[in-house]
Amino acid sequence: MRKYSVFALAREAMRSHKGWEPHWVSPEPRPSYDVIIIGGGGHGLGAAYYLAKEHGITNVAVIEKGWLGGGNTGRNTTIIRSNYLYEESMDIYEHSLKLWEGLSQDLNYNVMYSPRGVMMLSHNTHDMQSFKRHINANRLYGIDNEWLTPEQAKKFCPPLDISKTARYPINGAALQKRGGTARHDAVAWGYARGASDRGVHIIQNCEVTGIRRGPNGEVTGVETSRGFIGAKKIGVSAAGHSSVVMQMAGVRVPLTSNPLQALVSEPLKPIFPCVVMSNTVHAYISQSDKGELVIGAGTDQYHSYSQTGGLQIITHTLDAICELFPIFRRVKMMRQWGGITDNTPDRSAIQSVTPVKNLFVNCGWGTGGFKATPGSAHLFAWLIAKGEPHRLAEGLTLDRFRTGRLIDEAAAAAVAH
Amino acid sequence: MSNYRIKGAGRLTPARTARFTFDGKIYTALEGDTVASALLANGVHLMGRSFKYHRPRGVLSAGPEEPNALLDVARDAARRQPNVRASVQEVFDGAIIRSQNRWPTLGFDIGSLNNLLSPFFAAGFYYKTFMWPREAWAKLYEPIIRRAAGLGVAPTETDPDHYANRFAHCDVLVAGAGAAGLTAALSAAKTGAEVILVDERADVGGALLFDTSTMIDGKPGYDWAQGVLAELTAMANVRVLTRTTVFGYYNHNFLGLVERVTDHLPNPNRSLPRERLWQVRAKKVMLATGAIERHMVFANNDRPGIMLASAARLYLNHYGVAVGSRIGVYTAHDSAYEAAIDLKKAGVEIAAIVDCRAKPGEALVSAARNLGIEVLTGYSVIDTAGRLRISSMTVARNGSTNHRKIPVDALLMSGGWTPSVHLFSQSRGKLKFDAENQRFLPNIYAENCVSVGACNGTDELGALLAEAAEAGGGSLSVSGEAAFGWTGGMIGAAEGAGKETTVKAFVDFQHDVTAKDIRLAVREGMHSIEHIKRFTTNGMASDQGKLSNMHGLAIAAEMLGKEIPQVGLTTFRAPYTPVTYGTLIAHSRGDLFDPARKTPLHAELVKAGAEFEDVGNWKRAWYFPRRGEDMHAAVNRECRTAREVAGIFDASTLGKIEVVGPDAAKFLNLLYTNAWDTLKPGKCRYGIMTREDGFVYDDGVVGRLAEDRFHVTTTTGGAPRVLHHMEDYLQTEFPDLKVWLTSTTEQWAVIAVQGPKAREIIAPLVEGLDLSNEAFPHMSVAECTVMGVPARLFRVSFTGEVGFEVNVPADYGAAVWKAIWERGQALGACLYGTETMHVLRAEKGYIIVGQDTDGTVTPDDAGYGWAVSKKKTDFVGIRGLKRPDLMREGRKQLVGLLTADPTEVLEEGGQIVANPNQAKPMTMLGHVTSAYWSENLGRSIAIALVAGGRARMGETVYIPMKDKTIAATVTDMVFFDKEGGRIHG
Amino acid sequence: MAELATRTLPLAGAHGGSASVRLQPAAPANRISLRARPDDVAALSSALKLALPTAPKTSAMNGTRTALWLGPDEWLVIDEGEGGLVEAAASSGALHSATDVSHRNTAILVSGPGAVATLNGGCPLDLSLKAFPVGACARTLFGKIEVVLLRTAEDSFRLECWRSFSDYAFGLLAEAAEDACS
Amino acid sequence: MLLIHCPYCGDDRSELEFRWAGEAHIARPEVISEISDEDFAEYFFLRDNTKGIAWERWRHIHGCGRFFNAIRDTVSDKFLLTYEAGLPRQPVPGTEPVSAGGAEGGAA
Repeated sequence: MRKYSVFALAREAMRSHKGWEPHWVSPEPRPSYDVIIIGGGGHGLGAAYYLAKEHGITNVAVIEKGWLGGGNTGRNTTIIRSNYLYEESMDIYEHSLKLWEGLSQDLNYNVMYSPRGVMMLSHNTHDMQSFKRHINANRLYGIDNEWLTPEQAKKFCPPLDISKTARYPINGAALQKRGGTARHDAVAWGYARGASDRGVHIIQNCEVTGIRRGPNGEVTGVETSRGFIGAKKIGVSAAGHSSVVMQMAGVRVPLTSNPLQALVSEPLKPIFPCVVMSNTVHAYISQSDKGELVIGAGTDQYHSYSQTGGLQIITHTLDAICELFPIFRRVKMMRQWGGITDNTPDRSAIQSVTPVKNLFVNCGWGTGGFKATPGSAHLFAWLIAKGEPHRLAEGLTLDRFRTGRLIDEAAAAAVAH
Repeated sequence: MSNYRIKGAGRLTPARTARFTFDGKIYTALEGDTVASALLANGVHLMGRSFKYHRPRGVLSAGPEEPNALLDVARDAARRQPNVRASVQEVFDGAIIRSQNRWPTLGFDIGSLNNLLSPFFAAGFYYKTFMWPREAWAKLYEPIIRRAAGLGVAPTETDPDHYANRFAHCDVLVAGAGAAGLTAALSAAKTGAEVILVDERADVGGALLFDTSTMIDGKPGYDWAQGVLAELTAMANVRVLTRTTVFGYYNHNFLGLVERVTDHLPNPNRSLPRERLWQVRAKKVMLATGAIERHMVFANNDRPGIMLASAARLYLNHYGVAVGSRIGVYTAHDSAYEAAIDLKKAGVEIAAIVDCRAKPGEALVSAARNLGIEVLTGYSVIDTAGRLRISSMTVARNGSTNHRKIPVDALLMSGGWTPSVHLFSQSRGKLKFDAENQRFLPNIYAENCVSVGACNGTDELGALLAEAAEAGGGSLSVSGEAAFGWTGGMIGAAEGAGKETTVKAFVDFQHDVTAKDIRLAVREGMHSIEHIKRFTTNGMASDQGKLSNMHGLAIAAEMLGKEIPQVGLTTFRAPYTPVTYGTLIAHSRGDLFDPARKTPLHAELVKAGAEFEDVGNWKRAWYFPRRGEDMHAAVNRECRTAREVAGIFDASTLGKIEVVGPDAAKFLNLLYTNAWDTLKPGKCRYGIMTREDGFVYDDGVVGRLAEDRFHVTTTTGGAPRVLHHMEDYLQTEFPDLKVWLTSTTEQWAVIAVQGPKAREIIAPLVEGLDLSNEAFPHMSVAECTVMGVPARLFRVSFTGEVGFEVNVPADYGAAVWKAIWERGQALGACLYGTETMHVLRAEKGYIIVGQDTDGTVTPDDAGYGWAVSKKKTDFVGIRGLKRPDLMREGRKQLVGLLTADPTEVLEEGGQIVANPNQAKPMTMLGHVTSAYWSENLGRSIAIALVAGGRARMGETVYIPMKDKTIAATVTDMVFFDKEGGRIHG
Repeated sequence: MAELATRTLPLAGAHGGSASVRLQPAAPANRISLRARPDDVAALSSALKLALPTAPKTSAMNGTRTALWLGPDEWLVIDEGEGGLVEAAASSGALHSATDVSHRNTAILVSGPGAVATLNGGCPLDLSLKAFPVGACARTLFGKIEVVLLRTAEDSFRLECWRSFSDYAFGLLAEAAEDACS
Repeated sequence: MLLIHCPYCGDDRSELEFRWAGEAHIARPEVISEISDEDFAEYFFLRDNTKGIAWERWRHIHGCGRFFNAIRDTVSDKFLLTYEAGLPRQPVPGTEPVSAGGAEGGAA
């Protein structure tokens, strides 16, 4: 693989970029693989990358129904943070954040990880109690997260309205400085490039229609729109479609798929320096490198695979945004879209062995999937390679729904992010 | 010449002028001008700079597809909006207009250096570099890129304008008032249907606004359109909305419209909204959105002065403006000839018509030649020159290398017409590719919707009118003859911009995406159109690819050697054109953003000087500072007085549900963990509610008023969800129970009087009830009369003192409160708020659900195991409570904490560890849920969730804070009056 | 004997409207939330002296009393006169639940040619005379709050909401009324 | 924004008036206290999350207040049928009644 660098770029500039190789190759599928990953999003491609890079398993195929990164990877608002409440969550999201910090270099692909700070606004006593609980837990766990006064919050994010006359005045904020954003497409493409370079087969426009089982119930491969492909192990990383794929193996998972909407404004000169979230008024916002205000809206209430949602979700979110940032009322919405989130009852992910031998599942990331990408992929690769969860992912297994040992971030955070 | 307005041309009234400034210079316009037509009339073409290379750009179009001429339009400092399309915004007198994305000036822009570096800035270049050193991306490179990117400057002041919302229903919504839309609307209206006809322009007619050669019903198209408009406007069942854009087509025929109400007016009446959001539910939708002319993709096709042929024709025929004095035409389609002919007839010199087709329609060619216009067929424009304005075009016979340079000051292009299927596509309709005419057309409809006219690929005027009339369902016959058909043309790169060239032939103007960028993306392995779009950002600019999508697709398809449908089409997303946030939120701002709920006693609380806090939607009295008191002092005084004398508290926000019916007790048995059949009328009991999972969901006191009537109270925040939860079980799990639920939260004003003198305070106001301990002990409830009004009196306490909660019908609350406070004051009592309530209840170890518990605490964890009936065979949560993890040893349990230093008040949310010296990540035992200074105990107290808490009594635990570590002892939760005698006093 | 309590109305002193719409707080009224099964409707009707409507979106009126259908087993009964609704219902001897909500609710009267446009500023219902004739009623939404809407005449409506939402309701009505005349 | 036909109001009303209430026809076990941990997890957590035709519950919470059932295509979001709570699982219009799981009435 030709290395990317400023020099390579200069050289190619001289010959009008005729020398670049494809990011990834799209070979014809082999009859069978050691591992098949179903789902060509960031999580799936990343898992393939780490299987090859860290576990020496290269006879791997990533099978994608549509185009790489066409699911939630390419539809989210790219927020990255790790200041979660429960140990299980802190473990995985902090592991992920550490990987984010070196991902561009590791992949030799600029994923534009930009730690410009994620600030969560506190509007009342309950918020303050909850945020300080997070901050203290994070600090003792070695994760940065600090309390800001309203004035400090305003200093960090000048467009913020901290007047006492606001409907829900701000009484402080929690800031994770290492939090921020990254370029979503780049994550999928960077992992695809790295995996492809290590021999992983990336197969797009190939829909899995069935999972074949052997005499002892173990998986033997997948039926696809391009025929049967054998596999010793299968990892399902299909986000909103996880239920559908798992049903093919007769496994029910505690998921509900809901449309989650987002929108961007027309491009503006830099005005918004960080990421701001508010649970109480249900809004979060940042500004992309192109200058668009990227705003995450809420989840539609009903279960759907339609990737479209109602206008009322958008307007409610903008109510809140304009309440927090009145100067944005004259800004224009340029594009809105939706993705399908897979939500678990406790709003924490599932990464687990399943009742079916050699079938592994990684799902339930709900609205937190993007920030988890490297960590989830890294630990999912481990799970597939070793057949048992990595220490950092032990809490994420399916068994918790039987025992009741939930990781209830739902109780901790109300807003989609 | 600096005035390009042509006498006698156009439809504006020369007498009615407006003055505006552009980059500080004053210009004159005519009323009805768009900013673009006004500037063009003044000979100004340079209106913007491109996104990436900062290349000089002029207005390209005369409509919403405009990618170049995006301006900053202001009425005053606060009424300023960036990224406004010059081709859509109407001029109003006094408008302050500025160009964007340039520094220092539009004519001389430092940013245009990027243009020289463009070989470096190829598509996706940023993915390949800026990776070292690690920190540099966010600290160095990104800020530079961000400053260069972006277009307009965000507003810096709060928008003083207001916006409105209107829900509407109709039988038929027609989007687009061109020949097809008008016909469809009239036809539908004649059947008596409720019709809403929408057009984004100020005037109806669509293409008829520029196409002066088309005749309908024997009249010039425009006159016919005006006639139909008049007819429609006169009908009671029709609403015509001009200056209105259908921006979104959502589920089940729900459409979002934005009506621009005042932005074209010099001095709008301030009572008018600036824009109005229409949320329309239509039984049927008729899309008559027409088609958008394509540009030609050739070298340096982006210089100011280069524009769409139909745009030039509109500027001439509607606005009376010539877009140049020596104009070239480059076309792959007949319609451009009409523009040339109109301009020529208006006295403008046409340098040449360059038609890349070898054999265009003979009639048109000779029509042009007869007017003395040079027509070069089988020729292409292969380059242009000119810095801030095109000065010449270079033409060559296709395939030949002999060039000819022709001086021009404007160049019109037409690559043919792209049907506007955006709304159809938004409605989740499926498109099909019309290979013959190289275009996507509506195929499978997902809603009750029909497309008519150009957006449906129906090009021949007669057929179009017939189709529209039929769609409308009425018996309407309209006849017409058009000068040209809309089919044909070309997509993709034109002559000289092909595979091997390195020229800049722009596909997406705003984002500076060239044909070679698309090819590079394909070379780099981007084979799906979605990947190509994202890699090159083609079609992602604020025009959302209205001009660029088809060209990009064609170039990619050619490169991949695939058919266009195999490469796919990117989905069109709402909004069709950008929509102001203020319009979308309409009334939901300030006081109307979210209802602020006030109790019936609110005015009294304000009079008494209360500070308020937000609890859900409620405004609750927080504390009552006296002169010179801060919160701490006020709360200490309130706490002391409440226990020494008495305190008076507004508890009206408590949720209340009247549970009535013979099966009421049976129902509560199922919904609460406690047993209720044993509760006698006249008594109350504290109840805990869990969901099936066994975790605490809500709590509150429940009073039994009669065998078949309970007065249930819930937490303030929990009221709505508890009622929903109860209704769910009642309606769908236990539908046979004879019981009904009614929310009475707001029926009652609730005044809590707590403390040794509570009885003395209220006694004189209460009639028909003996308040003595014997007759009315703790946990009693009775219906009685207070100050002559029917009341419900509870003997309950959330403070550990003798307590009463006086419930009176809400409207009487203020009067009763006044009387109680009057007596209370005389006896030395105080008013107290939620903060003191929290302290007093904590002194007694009473929990607050949602503060001391979250979604993971069982009744036993909270120390309320006694409230879970052992006898009942069923209640919601009975099974969840028995799951392994909920029975586990060492669960987090609520306990008390006493800090070693009594003056040290813990932080709520502080985390607890056994060994503060362990390395991070530390093992945490739990956290502090409540912590206060207790004035009555003269020390701090706290409640905490601690792993195996009840087994740790007397143990020392640690709460490591940022700056220090605090030691505390684990105790039981009752800190004050452990024997509990006072409550019965 | 303590002095008698006096009433303080939630929208005391509120007034508003525009050229085409009049907004005024309704006078205090007696109200019950009435719940009963189909078999008991007849008995309750005669006890209340008005036929409880059994068709969705309809109301019945007799003298000072109006009964609004809110659900298959639920009515809002409003009496602008003497009251005695709870007692009347009780006298029916039929199985039911009658809960006094006189003070829970308050009402705003919206009248004038712009009434429909005003209400549609926040209410998603189709309020055309065809879909929502005189006498029609429904529990629905107005902006961000729940309301009960009753059409009392072609251009007059009664909007009932919970008292703590009445400021919001009146505020939104006032803004929408402003827009309704443009 | 969906347009939902409330079987009790007999009227098409805006989604704004409704609240989605999860999958339909999941019966609360008769003697819930006796079931196994696995069965409880199945009952309380596991869902079909069907892509395609799904049976679900809605409540007309800001209208008549009633819970009811609906058959909806979760890909197109089109409603095929709405029917009163308590009725057994209804067949997809134009198809044969579905037997399996159609029995339980109470849990609508």
